[in-house]
Amino acid sequence: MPDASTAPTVASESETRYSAPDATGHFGPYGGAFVPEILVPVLEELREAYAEAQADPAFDAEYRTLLREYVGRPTPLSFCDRLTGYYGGAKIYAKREDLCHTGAHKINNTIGQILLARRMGKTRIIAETGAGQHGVATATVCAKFGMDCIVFMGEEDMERQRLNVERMELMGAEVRPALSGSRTLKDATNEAIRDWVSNPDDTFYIIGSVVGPHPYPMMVRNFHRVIGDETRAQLHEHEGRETPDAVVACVGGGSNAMGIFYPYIDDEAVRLVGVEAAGEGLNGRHAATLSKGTPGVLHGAMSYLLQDTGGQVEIAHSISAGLDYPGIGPEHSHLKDTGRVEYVSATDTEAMDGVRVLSEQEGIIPALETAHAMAPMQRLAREIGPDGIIVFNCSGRGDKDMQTIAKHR
Amino acid sequence: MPDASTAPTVASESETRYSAPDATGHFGPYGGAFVPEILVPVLEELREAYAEAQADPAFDAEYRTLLREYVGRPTPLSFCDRLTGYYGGAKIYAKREDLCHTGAHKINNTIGQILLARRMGKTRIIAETGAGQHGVATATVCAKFGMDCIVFMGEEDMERQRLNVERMELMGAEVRPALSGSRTLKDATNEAIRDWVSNPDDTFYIIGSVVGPHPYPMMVRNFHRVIGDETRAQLHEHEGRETPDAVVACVGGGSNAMGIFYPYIDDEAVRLVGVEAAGEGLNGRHAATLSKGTPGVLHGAMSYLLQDTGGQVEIAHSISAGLDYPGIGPEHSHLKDTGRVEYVSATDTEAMDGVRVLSEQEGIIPALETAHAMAPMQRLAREIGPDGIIVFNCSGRGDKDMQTIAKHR
Amino acid sequence: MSRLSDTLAACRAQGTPAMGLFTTNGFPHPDATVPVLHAIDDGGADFIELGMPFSDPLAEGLPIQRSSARALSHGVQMDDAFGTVAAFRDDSDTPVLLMGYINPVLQYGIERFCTKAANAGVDGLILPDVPPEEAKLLTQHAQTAGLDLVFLIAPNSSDARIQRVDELATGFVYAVSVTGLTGSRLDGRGAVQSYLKRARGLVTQNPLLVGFGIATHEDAQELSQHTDGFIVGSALIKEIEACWDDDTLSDDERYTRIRQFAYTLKHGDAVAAA
Amino acid sequence: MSRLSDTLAACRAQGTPAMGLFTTNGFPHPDATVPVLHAIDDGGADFIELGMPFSDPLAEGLPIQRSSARALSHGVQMDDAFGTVAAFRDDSDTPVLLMGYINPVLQYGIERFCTKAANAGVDGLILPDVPPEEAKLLTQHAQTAGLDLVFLIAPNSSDARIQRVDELATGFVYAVSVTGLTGSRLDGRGAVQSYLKRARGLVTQNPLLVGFGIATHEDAQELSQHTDGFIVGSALIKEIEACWDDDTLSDDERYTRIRQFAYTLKHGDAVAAA
Ligand SMILES: Cc1ncc(COP(=O)(O)O)c(C=O)c1O
Ligand SMILES: Cc1ncc(COP(=O)(O)O)c(C=O)c1O
Repeated sequence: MPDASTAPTVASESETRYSAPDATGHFGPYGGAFVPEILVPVLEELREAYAEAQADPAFDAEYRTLLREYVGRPTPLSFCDRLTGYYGGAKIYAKREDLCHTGAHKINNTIGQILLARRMGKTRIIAETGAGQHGVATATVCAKFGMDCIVFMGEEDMERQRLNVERMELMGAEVRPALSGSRTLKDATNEAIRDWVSNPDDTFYIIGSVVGPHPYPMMVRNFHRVIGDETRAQLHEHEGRETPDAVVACVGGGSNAMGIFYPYIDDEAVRLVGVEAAGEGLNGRHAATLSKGTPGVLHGAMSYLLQDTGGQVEIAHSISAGLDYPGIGPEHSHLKDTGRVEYVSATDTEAMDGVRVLSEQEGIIPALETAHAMAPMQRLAREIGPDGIIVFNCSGRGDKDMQTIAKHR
Repeated sequence: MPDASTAPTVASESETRYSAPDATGHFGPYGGAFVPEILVPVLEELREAYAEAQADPAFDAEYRTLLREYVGRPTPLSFCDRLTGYYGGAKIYAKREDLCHTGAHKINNTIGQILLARRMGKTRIIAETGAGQHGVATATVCAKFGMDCIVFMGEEDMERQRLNVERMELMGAEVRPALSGSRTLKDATNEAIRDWVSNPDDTFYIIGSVVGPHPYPMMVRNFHRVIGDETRAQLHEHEGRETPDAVVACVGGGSNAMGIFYPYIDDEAVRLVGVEAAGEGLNGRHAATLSKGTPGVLHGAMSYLLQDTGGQVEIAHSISAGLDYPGIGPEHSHLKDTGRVEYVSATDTEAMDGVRVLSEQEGIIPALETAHAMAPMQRLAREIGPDGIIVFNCSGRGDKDMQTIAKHR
Repeated sequence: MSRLSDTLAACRAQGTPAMGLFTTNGFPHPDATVPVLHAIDDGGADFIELGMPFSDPLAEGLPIQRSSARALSHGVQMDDAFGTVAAFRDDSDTPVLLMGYINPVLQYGIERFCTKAANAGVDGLILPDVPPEEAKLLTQHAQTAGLDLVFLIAPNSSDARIQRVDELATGFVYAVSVTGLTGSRLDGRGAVQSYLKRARGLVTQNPLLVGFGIATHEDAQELSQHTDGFIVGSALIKEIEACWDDDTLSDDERYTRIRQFAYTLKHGDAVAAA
Repeated sequence: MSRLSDTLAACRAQGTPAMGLFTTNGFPHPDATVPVLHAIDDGGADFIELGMPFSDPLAEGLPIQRSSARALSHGVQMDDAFGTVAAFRDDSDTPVLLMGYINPVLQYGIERFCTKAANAGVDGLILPDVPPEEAKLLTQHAQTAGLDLVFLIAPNSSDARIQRVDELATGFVYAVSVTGLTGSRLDGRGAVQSYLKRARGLVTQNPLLVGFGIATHEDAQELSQHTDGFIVGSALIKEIEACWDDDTLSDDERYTRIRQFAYTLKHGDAVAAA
């Protein structure tokens, strides 16, 4: 069992560029591929196909064309003048992933993966979804590419997120209820993996965050790094410098955070801040995996995990369905242990405050997930001061959450 | 009373560029400013301020910066390969206004008008809204600019579109129920005008379509022409030509249609096709103002109008709240009479078909308004043939309509 | 000189402000409109504005909106307005203006409308959503039919504009007292007076009457200091509503109350029992 | 040579396929597990796989998922598995392997887990979510404790991979019969046979056993043609479920039926009455 105290320390800044994961998909002690034997050759095939695709300029070109002409990239980097005034410190910019087609960053990844699926000759796509955002992003690219699509979704979540179920079905996807366990995202993921184990030949599993067995955490991160790459270029246009003083993002599985952090990871002067969901508080029901979890294996990778002392996975809680997951991407576990990223948490109440502030000050109604990223903003803005710059990843829009927001307002 | 048979014919193509409206805001016999005396000087002030702003490069620069950095322009021009195959004729492109911040083209205009309001020293913004899209777009820019915002909305619509009410309130706007008449958009507009008459000094009325008294139809069109201007440039990139064979847009008040038509209006080889809402059918309850209405005056302008023989305004019906309006922008009346634009209509059922087709073929769930634009697509695609190109204005996304769509699916 | 002009000139000659009273055709009920006109005529109206109901009366406050909706609910049509005026004309020479929005007039046909109105005994027109800039639709036909065409000015009208309106208007110039709707509360009196005084100096071709928000004899007296008279609408509409909504009153009692209301507006005290 | 290896060697020597039977610790109830183990032991199991329940058993079909959930609902812990094996060991030398997911093992501490398991009388481990690539966590500790470490192969495993698994595995190599979950229906027999025949040729260091989807004696016989034995899990779990869900049965009747079930799996006919 990995032990935080023996984890490798961050590479000496003078020399080494960050290069995780290693060839076997480990980020320090985390990651790997803890999967049934049936999936071992399937993952091997995927790793090879992905490596080939990465080396093929035509793949990159098609991916980028779709991002530009279909998804709507580059998304803007919006200067938030009123928010800056409100917090009274550093200049605050929002990276506007909420403007992506389907309303969140998730589609950067589903575009990448479906191109890979097509390249590998797969015709049947499966995915897991919690709130439905990744399910919608997957159903979307399946419609666009004319592929069969089955989305696993906890029965409980299907009821809570009825409209996203309708959206997926409207685009021709089958939404299959996960009836096992807690009937939420964790169980939907189990069902997706079970389906994959049963249909390894024709099926491509589009995972929705930087989780799962190698190569997913690396691959999903790479498909999202466009967020951070664009941010660098856009910040340079605005401010004449590519690096802000801090980058803030919410962390569920951790894909939007890795997408914006990764291109800054070697810039050690840039503070990277991840915000987990503290739900009703760290001593109540929550989803703060890094703050309160311990290393373990779920869904194919070693990472921090919310679990009981017997190693049974615990049920997470967050007002935000997209953060309501007891696991986290292994790279985040690594970055926590190395100290490269600061992880903090935000309660449901703080997230609702974040929704209100961003709505009232900037006319941007964020997703509940995104709203968590506002929690440390005042402290950071003041610590960094008016000469500094903070960028936060506005990972999605709040339309999907209006019912929840209205109930808690 | 204007009479279609005596309307001016289209200018001879060799000579004259389209130049409507004239200095008094008339598009042929339509338009003008049929308003209470109190509003005459207010509109005069607005016309002058707008003319000055138009001549001021700083105004244009700020407007364009906001469109780029806040709204997310340019919106993509997406080639719809599967839709093209589905209809089996001309190549079809979608101009992706659905990717604008707040989910529809409406915000192009509210950005322009709020800049004008600020320039004029106004501090209190009013707007009317039907489905809530324009209300949301107005509340958004008011939050962004820190202005007071009152949105009038029919009491009936407030119930039907509860989530949009929540969105506006979340951004700090007051949504005031219009209790008079049919308690829908028409009456909300009456209430907004009444408020304006009562508060002409400090209040700026942000009208949501190419309707209302001069200079609104012209001004709103101009704030939306960016849609067509971008389309020209983007189509040139894709196809080496700026002009498609046809441009299709839905028409409620007519702003998204004017935005994409206007930059093509002198290219007489480009067919411009506007699609009105035929509701339950042209012999039932509908909102097909140009097909079934007669010229009249509502909300300050002469234009086609749904009315009874006594000149009382009739209640429109469409499955799409944003097209559910008995009037239409005066420029459309003019373009109908001159024959420059072909106007057709689509029933509620055809709109639902449009939602399905676009969702299944392209992974784009359109707004119900937008979906009307799909109705003539098969006929046009075949008439124009595989060597030709059609662009349709994908004016908004369908998230706001999921409840209605789910009910009718 | 028109009958309306003659009447206003006569008031001026007597040194009393002319009183115009507004009610809506078909309100509170089609059968009641002619008797109501007689009641206000008997109560002392120097001229009458008869409202043509419209579905979307955008310059009106709630009372006149309600009266319009109530009239429309009875299926009132444009021809009924002509019928009302013609019936009234059988027994009275008091000038009557038709007031309303342009759209029903457009649908009726402007020329036909003007002819029929004149034939019915109508003296003039007030169309609050037709400012001078849009009036070319009407002017010729109104003139041909011998109808006065009243235009409005407002507190925010410039001097030049007031002069322009005065040139175009016939019958009188209608000074809207407040920047607001019919039935609005009057603004601070000082501002209203200085505006009316300014208008008085600029309106030279026509009598100048003030309206909007006048609810009492005292309001009327005060606002008539710088004008040739005043117009009351919403206050009368509310009185009619109150009478007809009160089931304990007989129709005779209602008409008496309306006559009394008009008299009191004009004279400040109650009329001697009829 | 371990007890497990000895047992499998003995079966081979007798020319009968070895039968491994799987059930879950704490299922159907913690008190029933040891008697169930004896029943299957008596029924003819050559070795036993005892499942350690886990909240998220992602390679399992519904029956084993249900058994796992049922066990967890009774609050079963890791130490209970050691207790079960120790109690079983009091009366039987039949080899027992613990089967389960890595996470509860990790939480328990791998070294501690191996030591305690060995002390309780456990013979080996099967951890289906730990493929050879991730096994370095375990191998040293298992070896030190004297526990066999079984690895799996599947129809889509390459020849090279099967050889590699064979090199790493101790006890036996577990050939998953189908690309699917435990309890899956068996694929077309031809495909399964040619895969097992291929595996037979590649697995040279260890006995080769087949599992997943075997529900009857006939299945077992057929799939054992090219292997040293077979493993049955879901079918037994379903039988246990059926017995314990039937309120009309006494516990004695239940254990008898389970023993009978095991016997029939192995021999194809019913055991003579006990
Ligand atoms: C808008 C948004 N942000 C963030 C997340 C959390 O996922 P991740 O941590 O992978 O970015 C989600 C998940 O649904 C989401 O929809
Ligand atoms: C997406 C969308 N398209 C079209 C319309 C119709 O308005 P217009 O005809 O002014 O474009 C609306 C109005 O709400 C809308 O929301």
